Amino acid sequence: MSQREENLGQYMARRGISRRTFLKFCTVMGSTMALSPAQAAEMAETMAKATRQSVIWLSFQECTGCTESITRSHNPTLESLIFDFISLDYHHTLQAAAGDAAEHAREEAMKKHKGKYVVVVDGSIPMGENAHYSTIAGITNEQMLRDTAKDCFAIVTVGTCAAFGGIPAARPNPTGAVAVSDIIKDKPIINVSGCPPMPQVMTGTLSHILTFGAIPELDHLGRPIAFFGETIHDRCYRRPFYEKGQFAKSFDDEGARKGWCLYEVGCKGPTTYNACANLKWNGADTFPVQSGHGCLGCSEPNFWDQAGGFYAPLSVGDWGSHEVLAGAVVAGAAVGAAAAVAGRSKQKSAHEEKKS
Amino acid sequence: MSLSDIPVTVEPLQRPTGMAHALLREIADHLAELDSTGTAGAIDLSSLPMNSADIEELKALLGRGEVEVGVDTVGRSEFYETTYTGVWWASHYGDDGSKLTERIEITAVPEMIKSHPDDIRNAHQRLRDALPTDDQETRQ
Amino acid sequence: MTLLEFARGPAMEWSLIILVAGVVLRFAGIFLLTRHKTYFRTKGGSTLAAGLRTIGTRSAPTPDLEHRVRFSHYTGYLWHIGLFITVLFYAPHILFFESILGFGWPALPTSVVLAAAAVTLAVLIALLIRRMVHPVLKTISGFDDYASWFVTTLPLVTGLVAFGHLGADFGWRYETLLAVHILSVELLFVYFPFGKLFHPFSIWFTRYMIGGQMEQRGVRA
Amino acid sequence: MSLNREAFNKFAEMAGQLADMDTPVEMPDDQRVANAKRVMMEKMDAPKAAMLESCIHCGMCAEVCHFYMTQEDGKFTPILKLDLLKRVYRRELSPLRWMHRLYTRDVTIEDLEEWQELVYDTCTVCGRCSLICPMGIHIAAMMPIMRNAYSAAGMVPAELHLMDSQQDQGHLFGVGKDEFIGLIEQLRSQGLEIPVDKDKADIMVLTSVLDIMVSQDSLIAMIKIMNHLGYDWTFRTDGYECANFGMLSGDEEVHLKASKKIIDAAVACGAKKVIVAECGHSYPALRYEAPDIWGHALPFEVLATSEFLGQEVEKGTLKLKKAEGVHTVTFHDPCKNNRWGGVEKEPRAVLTALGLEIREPDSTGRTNICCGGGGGAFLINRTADYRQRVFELKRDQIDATGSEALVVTCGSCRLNFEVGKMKSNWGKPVESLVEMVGDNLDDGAARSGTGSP
Amino acid sequence: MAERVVVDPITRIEGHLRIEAATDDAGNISSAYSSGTMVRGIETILKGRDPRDAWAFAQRICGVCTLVHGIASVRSVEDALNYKIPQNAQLIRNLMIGAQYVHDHVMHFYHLHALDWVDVVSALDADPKKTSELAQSISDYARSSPGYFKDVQKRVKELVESGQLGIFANGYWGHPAYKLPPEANLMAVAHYLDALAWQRDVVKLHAILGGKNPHPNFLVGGAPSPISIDAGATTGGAAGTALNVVTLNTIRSIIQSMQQFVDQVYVPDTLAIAGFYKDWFARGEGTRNFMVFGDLPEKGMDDPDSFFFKPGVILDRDLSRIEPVDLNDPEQIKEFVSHSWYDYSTGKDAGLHPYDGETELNYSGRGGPAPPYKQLNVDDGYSWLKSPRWRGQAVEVGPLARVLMLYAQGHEPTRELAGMALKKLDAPIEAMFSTLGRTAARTLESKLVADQMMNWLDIMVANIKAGDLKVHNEEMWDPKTWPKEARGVGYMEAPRGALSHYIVIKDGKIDNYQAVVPSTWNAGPRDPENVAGPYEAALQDNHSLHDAAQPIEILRTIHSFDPCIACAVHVNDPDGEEVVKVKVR
Repeated sequence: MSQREENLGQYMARRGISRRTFLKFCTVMGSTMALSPAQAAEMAETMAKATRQSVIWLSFQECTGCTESITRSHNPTLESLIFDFISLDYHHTLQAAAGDAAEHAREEAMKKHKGKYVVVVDGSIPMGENAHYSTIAGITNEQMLRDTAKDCFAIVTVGTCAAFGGIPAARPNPTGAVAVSDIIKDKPIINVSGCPPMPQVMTGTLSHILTFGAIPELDHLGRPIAFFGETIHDRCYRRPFYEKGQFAKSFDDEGARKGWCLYEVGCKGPTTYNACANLKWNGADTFPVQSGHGCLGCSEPNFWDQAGGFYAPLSVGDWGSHEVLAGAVVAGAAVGAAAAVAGRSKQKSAHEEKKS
Repeated sequence: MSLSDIPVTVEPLQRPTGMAHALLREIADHLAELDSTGTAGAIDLSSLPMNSADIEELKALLGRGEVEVGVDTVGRSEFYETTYTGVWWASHYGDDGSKLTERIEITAVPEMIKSHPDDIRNAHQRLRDALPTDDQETRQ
Repeated sequence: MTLLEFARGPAMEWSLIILVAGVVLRFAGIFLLTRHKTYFRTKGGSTLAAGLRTIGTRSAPTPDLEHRVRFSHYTGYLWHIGLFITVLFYAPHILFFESILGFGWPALPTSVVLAAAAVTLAVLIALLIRRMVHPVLKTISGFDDYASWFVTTLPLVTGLVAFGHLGADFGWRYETLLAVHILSVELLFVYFPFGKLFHPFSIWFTRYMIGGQMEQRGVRA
Repeated sequence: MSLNREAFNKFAEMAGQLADMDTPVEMPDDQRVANAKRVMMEKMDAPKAAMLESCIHCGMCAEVCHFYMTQEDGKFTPILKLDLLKRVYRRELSPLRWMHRLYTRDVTIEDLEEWQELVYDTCTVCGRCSLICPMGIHIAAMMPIMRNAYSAAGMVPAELHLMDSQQDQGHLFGVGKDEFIGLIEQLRSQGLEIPVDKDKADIMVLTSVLDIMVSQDSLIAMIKIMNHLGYDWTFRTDGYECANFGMLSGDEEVHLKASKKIIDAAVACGAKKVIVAECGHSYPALRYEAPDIWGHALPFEVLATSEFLGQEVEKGTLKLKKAEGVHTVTFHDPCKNNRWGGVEKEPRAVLTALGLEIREPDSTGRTNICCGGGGGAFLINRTADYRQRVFELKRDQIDATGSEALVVTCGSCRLNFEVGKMKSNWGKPVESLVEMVGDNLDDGAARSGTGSP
Repeated sequence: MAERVVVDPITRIEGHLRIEAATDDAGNISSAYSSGTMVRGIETILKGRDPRDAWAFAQRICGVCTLVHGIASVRSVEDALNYKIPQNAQLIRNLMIGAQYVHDHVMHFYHLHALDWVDVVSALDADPKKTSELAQSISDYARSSPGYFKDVQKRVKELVESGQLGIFANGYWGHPAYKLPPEANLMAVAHYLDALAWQRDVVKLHAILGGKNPHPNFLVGGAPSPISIDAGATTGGAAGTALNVVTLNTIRSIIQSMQQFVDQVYVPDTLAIAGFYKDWFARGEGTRNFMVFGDLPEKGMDDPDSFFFKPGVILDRDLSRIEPVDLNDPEQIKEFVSHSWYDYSTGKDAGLHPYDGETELNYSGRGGPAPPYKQLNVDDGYSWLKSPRWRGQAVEVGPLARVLMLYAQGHEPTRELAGMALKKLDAPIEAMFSTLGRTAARTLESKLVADQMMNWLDIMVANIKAGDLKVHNEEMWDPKTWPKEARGVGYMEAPRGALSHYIVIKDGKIDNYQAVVPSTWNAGPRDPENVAGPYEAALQDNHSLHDAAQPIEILRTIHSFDPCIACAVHVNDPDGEEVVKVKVR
């Protein structure tokens, strides 16, 4: 099969797809990823020389929401991605093969693209003595991740579970779930967090690897800065109301209907780094805050365990209870009274000393 | 029962924010550079905080010139030259017809309209292949 | 546990405990001390009325003396009012109080609060400089004065920094800035009962008492 | 009537030698410190504690203190003068004492030495600082505790300590009961009718060492006034001296002892009213402080001279002629009478009755600036320069009113002004209120005295 | 016992499922074992949290049915607190559920199930022109020109020739069980791609009403999508929310697009493909029992008469009798762990009602083999799923149960539609009790629901017109208004079947939470009586494997249930203690 070695440019050319297609793809990607317009052409040239990127998608302790999300990608579409740009060689939810055949597909891809394939992971992983809480084909997720990651080029974690532990790792983490980065230390890991991540952010990140053959610039949590560089609040269309002090006080008051800021009903936009407010969801020109519910903060680590829950305003502390404060009052009064009583007796003895 | 029965007023247009006029300056700067050094420039409108009224205003300010080009590849892309020669309006649409991005390109010919040398080489090869096999002649 | 979680969780709880317990402790410790009896014939009217009146009248210097303390008087009010606006009328703060008190109140536009905070900060800085150079203030000021200034100003600075997302260039993220802001407020809470910052609690009583004491001698305090 | 210049000069000379005549109290340093601290602790109570806890170090008290106003030295800040008290309170009684002990220095003998100047020399306990404090700290009310402590530590400035000892022995500046009787006899010889040591009298009148020595005219005026009013009054030789150096030095024992003489005398003659001579501190010393030290209410009413005169004028019992040769006056409120005693409108009623136009200075009445010599400071020689500066401040204020004369109703105010006048060649007459009244009694008017006040 | 066939992973499902099947010498499946191999413990995680937050956690049980657990969760809180929600909120939920049905069923059919019946490689041999004729003969769907099919074919060809088949790699292509002619295969592949594009538009409805999809937002007490009718609300500016006059119109057109796709593509394709696999109407019957909890109220959950799906149980195929269901009755609903990796304090064979349920993870102690393993220990525990039973009976839930219930209840449109379909396939109603019957029921149900949606939208628009904008009831939002203790059950008909969430609230916090989900009913292991659940029973019904190495037969039947395993695996821990016991070897 001589054609196996052909690069993406040749593959596309053979399909009658012109280099214009690359250019367009790169132009549009450039816009999504906030690259400078001049980089598009350069991207297109690089990309033409690449082979279709082999991608192995591993699903562990997950809910399949991340996969569902990527099927909603408008730009590029999933079908364009899997037909034109990547080779999705293993993906439970989408692949035709099952059982042993599926596992063979993974092994073949690993062998053939040794050192070049990208591993996408969704779901957290129960580690060590808890590993038996999730198995596939009789082997533990931890083992499968280690085996598959060994010869990869990079790992892209999609979803907050794979990136940071997510819901399985939420208190009290009954299955001892951990993030990919807790297990794999020797490979570049790109965290595409979100519950689920935005489709464009997943496809955009994959496209970046595809077009530049390199890891995009990452923030301190390993997330691509192009998508996670700003908070929801920074780009929220309701931000002007925040500035004006106009807040919805409940979910269905006048303020809510007028689109006022949802800070007071618990929006976590100010501390959540994600692209929802500028890319918008599902091609519907909206995102959670716009639809009326506060941001849950789903692209941040530990968002499941954040203080006060989803409806406590961000500025409200998780400060215990009134009972605790009442206890503090009692304790304070007791100590203060004791101090005063001791002080009085001191004064009294001073007085008597004087008399004597 | 239809939606038009709902007793509300819909104001379809937003007010322009003045962004369009600001952009004209930037376009003029790019044009000057194109004129003097031949360097092409581009402005990505989707990444700017422009509302629909701003876009309409900018379109009106630039006008529509002589050339119009459509490109069909993974959805349609449309280019037209504005009344200012060298200033092109480019709109890219996706497979599903949704607008992906909108740009202003300041160049003699937008890159996407030009044929890529690889494509030309490929076309040449394909045409050669398609020609009736007159061995002696084509082999040179 | 992230810094923000720490700030909003245990740090908040403990600082509130220290604040509340500290204030009550100091209050009880002071007011349960002895009281000396007065035997002289009193002269003025009701000491209760005079005490209550003094709480109000001491809010401004007595007119004859006002010109001597005008600067302190106005700057004092300026930054206190600025701080109150910032603390009490910024929507996120109101929510914090609501979580403790169980009720809230309307907020002011962020721009107003921002302006108030900026003015407050400017005045506080001016007052710090004055404290360091003024013959009286530099003489009588000690650790508590500078510490109190610091713990009061710090939340203002950290709040403004967090608000403006300043520090992004150094890789400081908003939640870190927010956490630092909350921690700085908690520092204020913790320090509050122990230094001169306690005065908002005692001022009402001391004013009341001087009013009564002077009234007993027929003098308007 | 006016000041006896000769006597005044003699008095000034005597005052200058007081320090040399004093026998300092011998005591080990740690005993001094212990005594001082003991007194500070003993005197502390909840209101004072609350006040000491409340200072925000705003510095406003300094701005209204005449010593700071005239010298702009931060150490004269009133609240700072209480610092030792505050430290003792913090270390010993504050609810946070365990914390304060970590960083609050204990009071040392050096501290006591350093603060002596602040407690005696540069504080006349005038109470103006207490008026401005935005926190409501009654700074001046705590100053006496400092003096009590110094007294217990045997660290009262020599001049005051000497006077304290003299008061204890029953004479001041060598003026005792005998000298008083001598003066009475002399005045009687001049034809004055003077009731002395009556067994029964409605009103007992006090005099002061200053009147006896320097301003006999004041004493004469008072006698004339009392006679003019026709009340049943008397001097008592077992209780005539109103000046109380025990209060000024901080020696409560002496304070009470001196006050007890008066109390006993008044009780003996059944006086309903005791009139304190024109001597500022004597008024609160007897009226307010003595009962608190004694622990009993006084069985009589105590009135300052100006207060008594004003009341009589207002009652219409005291008829006065229009004063001659002077039309406009400025009245200087003694802090001890006004800020510490609530006497404000009475002297002004008297001046009005004298047909005088009162020209008030910038800050007057309740907020009047002290003469600079109150609280015993007048006698402390090393403060002369401080006092002079305050005098100049006062002088400029009074000059600004454009009045023809200054009227005072306190001996030490009067002497302080006189000293200042001398030093700076100020020409404005300084008049005594009681003397002005004595000079302008309307003898034409029917005696309305009914024999009882 | 000749052979143990193991299929792990079962792909094209949600979650992690393993099937082990014992075959006899003839290759017939004699006994089958279904095992969920992944556990997360979401119910344990939910304990102690704010009940108002629960939906977000519960929703993450599954990203495919993405909204069903959110809705069941908010309903459980509302049921516990007797918290009434506005009608508009009810209708918004119905619209979201409806869109979920159609979206989920279509995606299941094309993207998860179709490849069991459609040979992608065979599509390369199709004649595009003939394909076009075929397509036009069954539907008037617009995209059916020869050129269109040629394009699709070309695309697939390029993919195959590139040597990188991606998701199509290692499929059982060419397996004799594939019976469609190349043209039908090509048509199906084309529609595979069409459906992928179409579904993106459908989820816009969720995005408008819930902010995003997957995992749209919900709200206890109503819906988090205030209706903006202000001038300016529709201009995309700041003065409004996502739900306004313009987007109501968008929703209308989305519903139309759904109806159109179902009518023109989904239904005809199902019938066309089924026509080639009629033998699959004769195998894969499950337990003969079917259960529906009911859902899609026009008015409220307290008015079951206004439900589109009404509750009931059908026993032993008897459509003439409908047993009533009571979710709160401990006699009716019990969960067993005799073949699960859990311990009960009452012994492993006793059943417990969800309110009294307990869960103690005990993998090793209950027969879990140490990974890596080849085979499960089916005599003891072999799954993270429990085995729920209704009055001791294993029952099947899901589209088939619902369609049968509608049919049995005499729902006219259902009878008409089913009659049409069965007539076209020349099959009796009994044919529905089968693998393909299950798949067909899903298709029919999609049409019934899609047609119903416009009705709900019209009611909502009428409400808005009458000035009723209410979407959330504020009254009980504050936990201070709640009773000290409350418990309730939130139920719904998820696309995959009857779903119930049980919640116990104490002092404003979750004291106990558990979900009994459709796939537990269907995919659960054997009960103490060794009675198989629907998956296992269906596989044991007339299945023979042509090639044990390519067990496509197993996939067909398992996929007909549309497995959703993450949902089914759960931990509940009502005793308020951490009882997760981990024993290794």
